[in-house]
Amino acid sequence: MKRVFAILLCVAMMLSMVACGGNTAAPEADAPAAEGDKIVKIGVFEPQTGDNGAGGKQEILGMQYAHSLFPTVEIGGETYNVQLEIVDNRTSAENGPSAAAELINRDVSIVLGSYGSGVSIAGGEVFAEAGMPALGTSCTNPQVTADCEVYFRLAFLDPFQGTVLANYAFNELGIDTAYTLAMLGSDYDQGLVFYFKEAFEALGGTVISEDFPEGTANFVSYVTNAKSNNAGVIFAPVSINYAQLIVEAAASQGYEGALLGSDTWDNNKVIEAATGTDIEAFVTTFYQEGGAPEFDTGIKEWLNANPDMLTNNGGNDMIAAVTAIGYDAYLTALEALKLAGSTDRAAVLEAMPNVSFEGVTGLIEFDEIGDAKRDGAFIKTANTVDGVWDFVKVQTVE
Amino acid sequence: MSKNVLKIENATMQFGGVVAVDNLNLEINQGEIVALIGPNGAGKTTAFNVVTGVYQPTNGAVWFNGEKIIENHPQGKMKKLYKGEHAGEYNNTIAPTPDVITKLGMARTFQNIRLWKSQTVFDNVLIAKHCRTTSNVFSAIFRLNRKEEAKQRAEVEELLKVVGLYEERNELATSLPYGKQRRLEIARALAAEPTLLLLDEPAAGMNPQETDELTAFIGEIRDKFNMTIFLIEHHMDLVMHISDRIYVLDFGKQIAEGTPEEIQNNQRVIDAYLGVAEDA
Amino acid sequence: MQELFPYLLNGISVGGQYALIAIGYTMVYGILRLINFAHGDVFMVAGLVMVYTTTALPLYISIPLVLAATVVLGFTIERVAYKPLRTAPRMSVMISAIGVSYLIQNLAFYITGGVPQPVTKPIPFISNTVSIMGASTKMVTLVTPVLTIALVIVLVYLINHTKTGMAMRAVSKDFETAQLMGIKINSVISVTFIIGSFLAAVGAMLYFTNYPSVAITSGGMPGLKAFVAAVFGGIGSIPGAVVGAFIIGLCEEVIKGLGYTTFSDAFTFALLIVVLCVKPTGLFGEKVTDKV
Amino acid sequence: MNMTKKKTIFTAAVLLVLFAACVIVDLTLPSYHIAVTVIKKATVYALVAVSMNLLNGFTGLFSLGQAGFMLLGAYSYSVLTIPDGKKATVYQYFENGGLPFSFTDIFGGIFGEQVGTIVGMLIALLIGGLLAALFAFLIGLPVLRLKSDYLAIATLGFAEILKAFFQWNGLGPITNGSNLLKSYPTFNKATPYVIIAGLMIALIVLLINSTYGRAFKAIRDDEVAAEAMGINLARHKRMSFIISSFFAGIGGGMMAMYMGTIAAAPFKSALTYEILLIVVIGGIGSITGSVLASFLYIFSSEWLLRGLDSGTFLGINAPAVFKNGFRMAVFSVIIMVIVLFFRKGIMGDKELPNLLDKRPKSRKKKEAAGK
Repeated sequence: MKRVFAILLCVAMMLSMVACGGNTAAPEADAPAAEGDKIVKIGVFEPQTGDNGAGGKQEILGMQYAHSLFPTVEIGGETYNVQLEIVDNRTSAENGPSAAAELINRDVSIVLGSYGSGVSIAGGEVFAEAGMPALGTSCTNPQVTADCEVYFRLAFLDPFQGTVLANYAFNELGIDTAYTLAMLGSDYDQGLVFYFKEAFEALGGTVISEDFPEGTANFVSYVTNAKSNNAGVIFAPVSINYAQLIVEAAASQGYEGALLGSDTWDNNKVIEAATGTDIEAFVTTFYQEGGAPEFDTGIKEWLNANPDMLTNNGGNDMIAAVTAIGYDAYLTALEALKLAGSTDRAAVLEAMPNVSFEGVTGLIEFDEIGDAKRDGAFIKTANTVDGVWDFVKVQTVE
Repeated sequence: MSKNVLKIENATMQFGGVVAVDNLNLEINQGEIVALIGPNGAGKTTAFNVVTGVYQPTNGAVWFNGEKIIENHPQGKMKKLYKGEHAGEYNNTIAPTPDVITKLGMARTFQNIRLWKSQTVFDNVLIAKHCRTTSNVFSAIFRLNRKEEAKQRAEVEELLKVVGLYEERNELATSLPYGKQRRLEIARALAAEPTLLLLDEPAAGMNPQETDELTAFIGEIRDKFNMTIFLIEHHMDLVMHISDRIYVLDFGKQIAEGTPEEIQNNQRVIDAYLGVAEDA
Repeated sequence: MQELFPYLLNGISVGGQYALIAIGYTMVYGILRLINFAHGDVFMVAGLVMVYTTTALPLYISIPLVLAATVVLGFTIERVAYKPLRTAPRMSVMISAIGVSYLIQNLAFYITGGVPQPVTKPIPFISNTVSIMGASTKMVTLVTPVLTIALVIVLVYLINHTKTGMAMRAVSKDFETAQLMGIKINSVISVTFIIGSFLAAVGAMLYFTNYPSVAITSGGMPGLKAFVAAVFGGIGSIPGAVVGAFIIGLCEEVIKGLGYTTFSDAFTFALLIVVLCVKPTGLFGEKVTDKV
Repeated sequence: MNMTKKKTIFTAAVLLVLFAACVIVDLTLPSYHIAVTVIKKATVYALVAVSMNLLNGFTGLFSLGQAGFMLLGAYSYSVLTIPDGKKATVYQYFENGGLPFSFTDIFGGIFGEQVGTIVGMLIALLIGGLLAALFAFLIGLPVLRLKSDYLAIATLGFAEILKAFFQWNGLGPITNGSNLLKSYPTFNKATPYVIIAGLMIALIVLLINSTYGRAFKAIRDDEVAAEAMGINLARHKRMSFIISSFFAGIGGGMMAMYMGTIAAAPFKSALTYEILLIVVIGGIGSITGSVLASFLYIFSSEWLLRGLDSGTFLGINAPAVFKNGFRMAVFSVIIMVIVLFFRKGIMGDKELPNLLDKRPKSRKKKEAAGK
């Protein structure tokens, strides 16, 4: 019995290999043969699980909402139905390549994502090999686009964001000692801290940096360290889960300085943790609710009409910046498809640099590296009474 | 004058406050078959374990082929607890692990058979040859040791023929009948090329016929390999039949020593085995 | 002293929570000689159940429900995954334990969708904030060590003065002989798992009161550290596990206080390796000799 | 034709067919095709699983440090091969980060760019393995004296400590701290992976069938008897540990090649567990089993069963059931069933040639009796 089983498995393995050999030709042969509506596939390369699962889901929401508004696109004079192909990259870099390969396997024309830079960089290698245009959403590490021909991006970059926050803390909050906290092993956290520190020290401030290991749940000691160093601000560009914990710890320890967060913090989970406490928190972000009223009301209605989507958004209809960026990403993809006049990914890739349109997060145009041209970031502060993020100002580097 | 192979000198083995072997002195000469007997719990297997390096004796020494291979004296906590004698006569510590002792030329069998269960009869014996291998791991991986390997395999085949297990060489060791497993264990010990063979109750669980066969087998081994044999046994027939000399242990103490005839007539031995009446 | 105080306070609290988990490890190890890798995940499940029940049900129902659910889980794991392997090699049982841990995490992942579940309604009173000696903290920080020690005293009393307790001690001394003496091994083992899970549930409720969300990996690290605590204290010894847990909790926080935050986890494991190599029996453990 | 000859021919034929299949896949499919990805990842896992099996299955040492040794291999490989020109971008947060030399450049200068790169890559892989072996030697000195489960937990802890060190900014100029290492050379095609892993596995098979391999098995079966038969336990355990770690290090280097970018984070205990479970599925003590299980596991988790996670599977559309995590949940149930009811796994302790063995006689007799 076992022997038969083993042999069967061997055969199955070989067959599957042979089968996939035949597969490649199939889609191209099938595509024109399909009657009626033509389909163009847009790949979504986002984490739905892992540390960035919550953020990734919110970003997908924006794309799904956009898709519900614009389910078709005119390409080369023909109407195509758009189909979203969502693949979970599980937040982690080691799953990036296979998730990327899966998207290419599904023969998408362009890829959107991801939330988180590490996984984007890992996926980028595969996209580059396949010549697949990819549009980074809220991945902010310069390396995503720097070495990668096919990667474009909507978000601002870490050097920009770190500098903005450092300027804000030093100039606006008038603080000269900052404490930074980053997760060990997270390139996103570490990168932002690096640029923050660089900018803050250039301004003449002092920075104390500490790391915490993955899975840390108790941040009381870290907050105490910040207090004992007389740091006027804690800069913790960490993922949503840890941001919540840090807010709680700071509140319970009666930390009197300000908390500074990056784009990840712009999330209803974080504001929930802060509500009812007397902490002071500032974040940078891509989008401010109220910036595009039509979009705001539209997506809120849509969220409230879809209980599943509402759950994915964390249970309420507050709009996260990443959702707005997801929305813009989808529209950018449609623009690129229109410009390309073809579903062929090489054509789309060629068309990408020429995209220019007004999205909800601002004007979208790419520079020669492939990054969106952005010169300002929204700064928001936590309104701990009403449980919302209040707009403070638009901060530029200067 | 025959050569002295094994000498146990004032060996005491104490576990906490319990003295399992108490001041044992014993000598075995080249070519002899010596038996160690005694009632259950007399400390026979413990004595074996001391000789083969499984336990470190609390006090005493063991000599093998004229060389002191094991020595110890009460140390640490045992200093206070020690109940035996001759504590001051030893001041050195030599504590080799069992594999070192095997390489010196002593191989043993176990009271409850300890064959390598997933291996064939042939491999069980072949593995015992491993301690005589001179090639290193790299030459083994890259098969630069073919000559040695071939030689060892030939020797094992030869040995299996001698002990009568050649037919079963490709079967799993555990699939052999009980008596043959005992035989295989002895063959395995022989493959390690010892000069002294230690057999721990080789006839345990055997019927009279099997015991007779084993008795003959042990005799054969001595003659064929010119082997010195030290054995623990409960079957008195076997012991009396093949032993040249016998040592008797009771409660860890040696109570008698001599030829089979002497032992058979020794009152202390009879008392130890049958128990002494309360008023005696 | 004033500066060190918040760290110490926090260390004792963390230590108490580790202690409640560590008891489960140490008791199971004492009897089955098995590292119950799934114990940390049982702890995590208790946290999840707490999150789900406290939002839907009043406290007087939800708390007993958390305890009951966790106990049932612990009991089931033993019956399904460990009992059939009683005669199997130790490695098989350990693999089974790792398999169970993997299974629980993946099921929890499936149910929660891989997103941490927020603690929306923490248990009142113990989540209140208090301020002592200038350091503000949650009530739970103060409650944990007291409750831990009270539970341990009750447990030790039970083990020393009840029939089941005696049976447990007998089984941990000598598994086979105890079986021959007519002790119902399986029920003793079940009781061990029930007690261990119960304490893990209590620990989870205290632990997650301090934190806003329960993630599926939340059980892993506390679980491993509690195990290290159990080894440090001498595996098989309940007071040892508790003392070990407090020491580890304190060390960890003090290390963070000294600024070596990068190595606070690594330190725990380094301590483990050192203890295992220098004194494998731990602080209070007994020496076990293998018979040849 | 006798049995041994038949077996050899059978084994060679199967291996040849598999290799040919892989080459065909490589020639016909683009390198980013999922089939190529699956083969690459599966070969890496297969090598690591076999190295773990050498330790856990053949020597009976229950070690959970595999992820740590892979980490060492992966980092040495990438640190040594990042071209000098790319160092500034990779080590963006560490000025003058990286080693002052790069194997790809050095050997590129000697043998010409293409050959030189490959030579540099292979040497870097080898060094990764050696570094892992060196660490295994050091950690083995204290740890290998421990009994089974203590050994497991100590090695697990060791892997965690290593991870913390590699993420530490103090080592940042070499390891790039918590940030990704990238831009090092990799193989795009699957065949090089198959060849390297195949050679390494072949070496392990040769070891297992040598006199040392037999000694390892003796230690696994009965330590006391092995020691009594003159096998130096400490020395052989250490040897097995070091050799296993060497191959895990090579596997880690290949993992780095496969992933294209690496960081310390993925090398956590979950990775070790995953590999361990693959070994169990394949059969503890069977090389063939480990390889087969790696392919099955990677093939189904990366490709076949992806539908379980994304709404539609086998044509059934049920997004409520087939949602995120369902695939892994199904997997873990299968694993538990194997652990509890099919403890021998797919292959037991049989190897590929054993598939030709006749069934044991007893069963035939039983069947006959049944008639």
